[in-house]
Amino acid sequence: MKKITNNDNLIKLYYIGFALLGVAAAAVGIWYLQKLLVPKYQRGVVEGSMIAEYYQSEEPHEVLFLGDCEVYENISTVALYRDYGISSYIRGSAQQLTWQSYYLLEDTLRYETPDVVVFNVLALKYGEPQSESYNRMTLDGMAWSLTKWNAIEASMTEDEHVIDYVFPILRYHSRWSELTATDREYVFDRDRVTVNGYYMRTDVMPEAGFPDPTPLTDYTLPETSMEYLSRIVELCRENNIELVLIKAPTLYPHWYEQWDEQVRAFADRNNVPYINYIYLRDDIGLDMSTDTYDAGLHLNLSGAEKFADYIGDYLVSHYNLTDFRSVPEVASMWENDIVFYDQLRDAQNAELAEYGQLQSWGANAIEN
Amino acid sequence: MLFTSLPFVLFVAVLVVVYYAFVPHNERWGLLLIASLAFYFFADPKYLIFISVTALTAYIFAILTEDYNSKRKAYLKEHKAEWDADYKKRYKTVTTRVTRLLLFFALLICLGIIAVTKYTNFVIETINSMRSEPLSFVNVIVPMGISFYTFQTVSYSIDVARGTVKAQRNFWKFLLFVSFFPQLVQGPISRYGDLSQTLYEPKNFDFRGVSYGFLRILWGYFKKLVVADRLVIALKTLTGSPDEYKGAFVFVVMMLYAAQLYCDFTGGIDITIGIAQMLGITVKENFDLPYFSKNIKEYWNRWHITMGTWFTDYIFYPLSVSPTMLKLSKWSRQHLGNEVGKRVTVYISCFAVWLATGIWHGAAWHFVVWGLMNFVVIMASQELEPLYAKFHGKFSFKGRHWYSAFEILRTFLLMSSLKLFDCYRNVGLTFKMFGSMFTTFNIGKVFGGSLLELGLTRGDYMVAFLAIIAVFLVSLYKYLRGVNLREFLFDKYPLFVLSCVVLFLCIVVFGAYGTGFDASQFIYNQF
Amino acid sequence: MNKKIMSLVLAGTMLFALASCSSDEDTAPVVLSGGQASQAEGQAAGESVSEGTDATSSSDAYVFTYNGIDIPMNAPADDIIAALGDGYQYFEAPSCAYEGMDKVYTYGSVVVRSYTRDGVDYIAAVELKDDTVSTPEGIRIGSTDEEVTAAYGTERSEGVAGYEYTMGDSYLSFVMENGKVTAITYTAIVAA
Amino acid sequence: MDELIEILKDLHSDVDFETCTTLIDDKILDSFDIVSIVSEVDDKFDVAIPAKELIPENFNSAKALWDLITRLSED
Repeated sequence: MKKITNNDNLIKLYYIGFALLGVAAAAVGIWYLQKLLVPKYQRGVVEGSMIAEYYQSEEPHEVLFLGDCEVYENISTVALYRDYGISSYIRGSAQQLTWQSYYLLEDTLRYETPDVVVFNVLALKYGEPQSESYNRMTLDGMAWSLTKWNAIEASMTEDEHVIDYVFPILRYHSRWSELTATDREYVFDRDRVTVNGYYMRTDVMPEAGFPDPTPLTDYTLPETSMEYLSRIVELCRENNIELVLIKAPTLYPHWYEQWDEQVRAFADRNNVPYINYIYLRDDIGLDMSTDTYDAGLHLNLSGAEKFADYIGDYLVSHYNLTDFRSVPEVASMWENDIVFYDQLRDAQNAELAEYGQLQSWGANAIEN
Repeated sequence: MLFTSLPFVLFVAVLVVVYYAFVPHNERWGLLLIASLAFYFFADPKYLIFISVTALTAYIFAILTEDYNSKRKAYLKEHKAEWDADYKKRYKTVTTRVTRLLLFFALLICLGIIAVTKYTNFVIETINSMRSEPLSFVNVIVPMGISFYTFQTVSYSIDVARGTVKAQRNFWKFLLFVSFFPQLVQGPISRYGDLSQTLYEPKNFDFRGVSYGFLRILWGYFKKLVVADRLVIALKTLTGSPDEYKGAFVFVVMMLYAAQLYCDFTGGIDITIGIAQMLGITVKENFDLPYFSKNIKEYWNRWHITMGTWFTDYIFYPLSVSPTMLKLSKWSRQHLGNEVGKRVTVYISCFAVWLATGIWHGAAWHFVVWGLMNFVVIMASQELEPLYAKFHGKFSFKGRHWYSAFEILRTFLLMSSLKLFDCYRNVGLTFKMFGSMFTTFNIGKVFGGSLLELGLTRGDYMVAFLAIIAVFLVSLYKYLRGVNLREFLFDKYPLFVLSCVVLFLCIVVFGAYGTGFDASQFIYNQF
Repeated sequence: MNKKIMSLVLAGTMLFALASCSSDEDTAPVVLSGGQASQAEGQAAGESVSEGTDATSSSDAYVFTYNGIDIPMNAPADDIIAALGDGYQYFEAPSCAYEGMDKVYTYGSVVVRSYTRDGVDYIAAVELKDDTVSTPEGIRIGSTDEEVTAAYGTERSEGVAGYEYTMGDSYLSFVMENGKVTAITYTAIVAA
Repeated sequence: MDELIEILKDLHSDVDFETCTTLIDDKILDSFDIVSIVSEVDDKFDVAIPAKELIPENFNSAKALWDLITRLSED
C-alpha cells in the first residue's frame, strides 16, 4: 500500500516538476527575447539610452539638469567639472515633458539628493502627451518603482497601455523581422553614449535664420505642465534643493515672449531664479556660425563648452558647491569621464577630417 | 471583450486560479455564473437585460410545460378506464395544443428579441433599396453573442416541450447554461442535454484535463494570432480595392481567406473548448477536419457542426416530417413519379434550412445568396450522384489515394469559392470577381512584388506559411491516426511541456497583435 | 487570511485589467465581412453598410487654396510643394532623436509647413502673412470680427487673442487685435 | 421487419442492414435518408414518426427503427 503511494507521489512530482520547469523555461525565454527585441538606441538614435545610463554613474552629483535636447546637447558636463569642479549630471531625454522631468527628479532622489536642480522651460509648452516614441525613450530607461509607474500613467498617449511598458516585448515583438547587427550585439550590455548625460557633437553647420514664428491665438502655457512645474518647485523645497529655471540660448523652436513673461511671473511668485539665455547669447560668447551642428537648433561641442562655462560661473557664484577637483576619490572618477570625453571628441573629429561629416553618430548612423 | 485582448486572458487566468484554489468543488458552477455575468457586465451592462429576459422566458416556459405535461399524463392515466378511445384522443389533441401554444409564445419572445435587434436595419435597408424615399435606420444594440444564446435557449425549449430533456428548476443554473461565457464570443451552440451533464456537477482538479485545455488554448491563440490576424491585413487590402486586385488575385484571396477563416474560427473554438476543459466542462466539438471533406455534404457535417445539427434537428426534420410535408410528398410522388416526387419535400426543407443559415450568418443579402449557393451546390451534387455512381462503376478510382486527394481538393476549392461572398460583401461584385479569375490573366503581377504591397512583409508571409504548415501537419496527424496529437504528447510529458513553451514563445513573438497590427475580431462573433 | 488577501489582490487585478483596457471594445472591428461589421453583435447598429471607404485620404479637413492649388491639411506634401513651384525659401528642422523633420516653405505671403510620418511628408500648417492673400471664404488679415463670424459662424473656441475653428483633423485660427484679424493659420491635428 | 429492410435497401443497396448498429454514428444514413425513411414508413406502415424521435438511438440499426415503429403504432 505504502509503495503505491510513493509511486503516486513520484508520478505527481514528475508532472509537476516538468510543469514548473516549463514555466521557468518560458520565463527565461521571454526574458531573453525581450532583451533581444527591444530597441537598443546604440547607433544613430542614442537618445533612448540616456535615462538608463544615469544608474551607471558612480560619482556624487551636486547639480542635476532636467529637460530635453536643450540641456543634453547644450551643456558640457565635463567643461563644468574641468573649469569649476562641479560634479553634475544631465537627466535629459528627447522631448522630455514637464511631468517626465518631475518624475525623473523623484527617481533621482531615490539615489541621491543634489544641491541644485536646473530645469529648462521649453517643454512647458506641451500640456499633453505627445508621441509614443519619445515616451519610450524617456520612460523605458527608468528603473522600476512607483515613480516610473506614475510617469508612465502621466505620459501615455491614447493608444498606449501600461502593460506594454511592464512587458516591452508586447510592444516590440514584431521587431523580430528587422533586427540589426546592433540589436544582436547589445542584448545584455549597452555602451556609454553620453558623458554624464551630455551628448557630444563636434560637427558644424552654421545658423542661417529661422522662419517667422507662427502667431498663436492663445499664449497661455498649459495648466498641466505648469502644475508639474509647481510640483518640481515643491519637491525641491522639501529636499532643500535650490531650483534654477533656464531657457537655453537656442532660438528654435520659438520661445514666445508671452511664455517668457508667464515663466518669469511664476519664478517671481515662487522665489526661484529664471534666466533666459536667449538674451545672453553675446555674453556667453556664442558664435552661431561655428557653435552649432544643425543650423542653430542645438549647440555643438564648442557651443556646449561655452554655455557650460557661462552657466557654471553662475552656479559657483550663487551656490555653495564643492570643488570636486580637490576631492581625490571623486576626481579620479571624473578623470575617467574626461578620458572618455576626449576620446569621443577625437573620434568625431577624425571622422570629420576623413569624411567631412559624422558617420558613426547622428543621422548617418541610423540603421534601417 | 475579445479572446485576443489581454483583459480576457487575465480574466480567464484569474478565474481558473480562483476556481480551483478558493471555491469548494460543488460550488464551482456558481463562480462560473458570476464570471459569465461579469463578462457580460463589463462588455455592456445593457446586455444583461437582454440575456436575462431570454433566459427567464425559457426558464418559466420549461417549468410550465413540464408541469403541465406531467399533470395531463397523470390525469390521462387516472381516467384511462372510464374514457373511450375517441375521448382520449380528443383530450390529447386539446392538451397538445396548449403546449404548442406555450412553446409558440416562448419562441416568439426569444426570436422576437433577436429579430428586432439584429434584423430591423436589414429589413429597412432592403425596403429602402426598393423605394425612392428612404426610411431612416433605427439605433438598436445588438447584444453580444445573441445568435448563440438564443439558439441554445430555443433548442432547450423545444427539447423540453418534446420531453427529451428535463426542465432545469434552478434559475441560476439555467442562467449559467444560457450565459456560459466562453461560448458567447463565437459558439459552439451547445445543447442543454450535452452541456448540463458537466456544467453543474462538482468538479475536481484533473491534471490531464487542465493540461489538455491549456495546450488547446495556446494552439487556438497560435492559429488566431500568428495566422489569422496576420492574413487579415493582406485580405483587407485585396478586398478593399477589388478593381486593382482582379484575376489571379481573386485566387489569392480565396486561398488566404480559406486559411484565415479556418484559423480564426477553429482557433476561437479551440480557445473556447480549451477554457471549458480547464474548468472541467466538456463542450461539443464544432469542427472535424472540415478541409479533409470529400464532398460538400460531408464538409457541412464537419464545419461548424453544432450549427449544422441545430438546423437539421430544429428546422430540417420538423419541416420534412410535418403532416403537411408528408401529404405533399405523397401527392408529388403520385403526380410527378416516385423518383422526383421523393425529393420535392426534402428539397423544400433543405432550401428553408439554407435560407435560414444564410440569414443567421449576418443581416445582409450576400449571406442569403451565399446560403442559397450552398443549397444549389448540395442539390446539384445530390442530383449528380447517380452519374457519379455510374462513372465509378466504370473506372474504379474510388478509394484510391490520389482520387481521395482529388476529391478533397475539389471540395476545398468549391467551398473556398463560395466563401468569396463573405470576402467581397456584395453579390454582384463577387460574381464579377469570380469571373475575372478566368478572364484576367495576371499571375505574373501577383508574384512580381505585388504581394509585398498588401501590408505584409516577406517575413510575415514566411511566418504565416510555416504556421499553416504546422496547422496542416497537426490536422494530418489527427486525420491519419484518428487521435489528437496532444494525447501522444501527454504520454511523453516533457515533450508536452516543451510544446507549450515553444507555442507560447511563438505566439508572443510572431503573433499579429499590438501596435502595428490591426486588432481584429473573430469573424464569427457577430453571428 | 492569506488566501483572502490573495483573492482580493487577484480580484483587484482583474477589475483593474478590465477597467484599464476597456477602450479595446471601442476599436472598430476589422472584419472582412464588412456587412457584418456594421451590424456586429455587441455594437450599436444603425449606420448603413458603407462599402469599402478608405480613411487614408484626408477627406475632412480645411483646405487652403494658393495660386489655384489646393492645400488640404494632413495631405501628402510632395505633390503640393512641387505644384507650388520653386519660388520659396526653405528651412528644415529635424526633431529630437530624428523622429521626423519639420520643413518650412515660405512663398512671400504664405508659409507652408510639413511634418514627416513614416518617411512621408504631410502638410502640417499654412500661415497667411499679409493681406494680399485670403482664405477661400474671403477672410484676410485686416478683416473684421463681424466678417469672420459671417464667414465661419460662431461654432468655435475662443482663445485669449482669437478664434479657432475645427474641421475634421484640422483647425483654422484667427488672431484678433482690436476687432481685426492680425494672423491666419491653418493647422493639421496630428495624431500622436 | 422485412418490409423495413426493403425500404432501407432501396436507399443503400450495399449496406448489411440486418447486422449494422452504427448507421448514424458511422454516417451511413444522412439526414436526407432519414427523411426518406420517415416518409416511406408513413406510406407503408401508416405510422407518423414525429421530429422528436429523429435521434441517433432510433436510427442506428434496423432493429431500433423497427422497435420505434412498433412503439408508435401501439400508441
